[in-house]
Amino acid sequence: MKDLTLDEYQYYGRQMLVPEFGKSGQVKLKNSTVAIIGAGGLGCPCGLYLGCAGVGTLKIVDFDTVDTSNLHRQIAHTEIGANKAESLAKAIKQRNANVRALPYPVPFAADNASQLLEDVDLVLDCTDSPAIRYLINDICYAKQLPLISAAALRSEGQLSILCYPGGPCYRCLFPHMPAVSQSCSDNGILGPVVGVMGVMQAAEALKFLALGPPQEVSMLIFSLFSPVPWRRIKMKGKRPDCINCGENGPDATKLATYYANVCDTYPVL
Amino acid sequence: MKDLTLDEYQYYGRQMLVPEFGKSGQVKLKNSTVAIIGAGGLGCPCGLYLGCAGVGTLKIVDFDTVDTSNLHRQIAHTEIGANKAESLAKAIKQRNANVRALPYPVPFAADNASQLLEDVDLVLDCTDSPAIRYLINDICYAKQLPLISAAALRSEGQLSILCYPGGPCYRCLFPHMPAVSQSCSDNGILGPVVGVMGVMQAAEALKFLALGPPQEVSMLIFSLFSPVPWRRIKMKGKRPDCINCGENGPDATKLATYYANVCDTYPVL
Amino acid sequence: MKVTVEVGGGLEMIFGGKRSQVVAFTGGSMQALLEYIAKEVVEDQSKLDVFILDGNVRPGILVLINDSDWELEGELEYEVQDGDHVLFTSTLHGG
Amino acid sequence: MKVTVEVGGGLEMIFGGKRSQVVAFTGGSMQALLEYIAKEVVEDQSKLDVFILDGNVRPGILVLINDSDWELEGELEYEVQDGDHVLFTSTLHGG
Ligand SMILES: [Zn+2]
Ligand SMILES: [Zn+2]
Repeated sequence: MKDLTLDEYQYYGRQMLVPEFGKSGQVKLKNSTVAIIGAGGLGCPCGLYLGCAGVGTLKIVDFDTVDTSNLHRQIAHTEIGANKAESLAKAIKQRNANVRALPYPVPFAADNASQLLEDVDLVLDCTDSPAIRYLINDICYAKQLPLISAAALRSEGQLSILCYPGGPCYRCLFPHMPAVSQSCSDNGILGPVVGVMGVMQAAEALKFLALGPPQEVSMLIFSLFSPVPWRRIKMKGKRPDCINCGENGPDATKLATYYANVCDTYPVL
Repeated sequence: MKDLTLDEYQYYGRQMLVPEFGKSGQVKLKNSTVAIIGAGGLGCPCGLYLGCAGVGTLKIVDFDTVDTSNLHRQIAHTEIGANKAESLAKAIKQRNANVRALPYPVPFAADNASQLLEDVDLVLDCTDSPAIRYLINDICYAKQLPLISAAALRSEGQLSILCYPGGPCYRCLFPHMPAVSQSCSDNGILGPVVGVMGVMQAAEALKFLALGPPQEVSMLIFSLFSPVPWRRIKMKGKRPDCINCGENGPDATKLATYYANVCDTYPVL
Repeated sequence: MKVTVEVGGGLEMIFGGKRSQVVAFTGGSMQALLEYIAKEVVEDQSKLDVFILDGNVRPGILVLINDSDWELEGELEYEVQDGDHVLFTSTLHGG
Repeated sequence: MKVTVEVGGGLEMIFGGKRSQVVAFTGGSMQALLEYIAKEVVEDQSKLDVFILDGNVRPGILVLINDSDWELEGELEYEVQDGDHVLFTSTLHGG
């Protein structure tokens, strides 16, 4: 592993003072590559905090461009019409020249998913579509890449850690694809709600990279207007009959049916 | 109250779709003035999210300048040596021209505290020092200004809502000033930890401005390395013997002793 | 017995916007609680099918009993206890 | 009985870095639990005074029983129950 430079000691000094994290955590961050799929309401704060915290290489994938209606929550962007992956990468570089922030201004899709995740240590799902969420999950399981998945809508959020050795996949937790999907554009979102989920995703990523996978299968749920805004839910682990990671391995027929229905093509592994 | 412009409808459209918030919440935000004391690890994300969410006027108070060792967590800043209040105000203006972000590059102190909080509807304590935290509290109680106080250190954070009508003050919850104070500079802090507390503070501010004070006295505590990272703690309400807001009103002698010991001067009300 | 019923993920819309309420339940299994909620607690009966389908919770809705997935607790057979907290919410996909 | 003892705010340093552990407690009041923790659970006895002062929890340390401030539960007189979660943490001031 590459050691820290003098500049990096100065930059990250306050983090290395945290006992559980320390210098060893900082060196692990420096030597890690994290993929951020989606540079929107989740990806912006998540990418900024991970870039500033010192993740050595960030791959940022987003094909979309910045619209006025994004600005209230996508706090890394300042320019209407810019590609979101490029805009977020630029914002990270402005703040921390010690890390590499690599923009991929392409759609994350079945035919390039596996290639985009080459040499990656951890994947962060910051997307806004259920079809892509299942695709990211299936690729992560196939490539044995841990996945931190966050989502937000209106005044609520959810976060789970998946696909680490022995852990469940997204399909284990959520076997039923919803009939009707609800996006932030159509159903609304409060800026600080998706923001807090994106920063939590960065916090969990930092913990994962420094200390490894969680001991228990759980999901964090957030609801700003609930009397108890945060809950940590104990979840069932791997589902033996999961069509992706179950006891009999990926069920090619069922997955093919799934992809035929929701994606253009079956993922290339 | 001033209504929204056409530009604002476009900018804030996704927030107004959230049922509990709606157009009435957005209009209340536009007509509110919020003071952010401290533009560091808490103030940066808190200010960015509140500015982008559409709080009409933000007063940002910070005398400090940006140092390399701040950048890992103070994500609004990009320029070493800049004043933090000015840097945060500039970052907000870059993102949302609909709001006023007013920097006050002065120390928040006993002799200017009351004046800095003129015409303010809500105060956010984003500071890094216990003495200033008690000062902010005493002024907020005296001026009947609600206060949202957040704090973070190492891998943990705390947040409480104070000084609203009938609610407790900071001294009710924490009557004992610590003998030894621990700052982020000396004891370390993980970027996403203070980040998540700052965004939560913005989320609570948005809820407070749109829907009013909480029904129950509680404190949110966050601990990244705890098995249950977020807990919402039920707290005792107003303390009848509080030296600030207790049954007999502010105890001038005890407060004077306090200020003589920790501040240069007694606050000017 | 008293049971706290909390809903989220959009389901609050058929509960008159109420996210959390304490209901008086005569006791029984989750199956019985579901029937009680569907009949007595849901306010917009015309949209009951976003919550209940064929006598069970609609696929895609998470059921959490005292901060545990109900699959860990026996699902419909779980015997509801006084003071339980039951939360129904949808999987979110936005970002 | 089994009691989960969680510590934070820097106190974990005298508990050998352990933030959360289940301890076997013979039962009694919070006063008795405090004595037990001070004697049997704290690992760095040389720094016990950052936690316990004059037989009570040091001023400035928050004591939370099952997610409630212990002032709501009777403080030292609270009768500890099997399965209780007790959290000791410090007030934070950083930002
Ligand atoms: Zn699976
Ligand atoms: Zn008070």
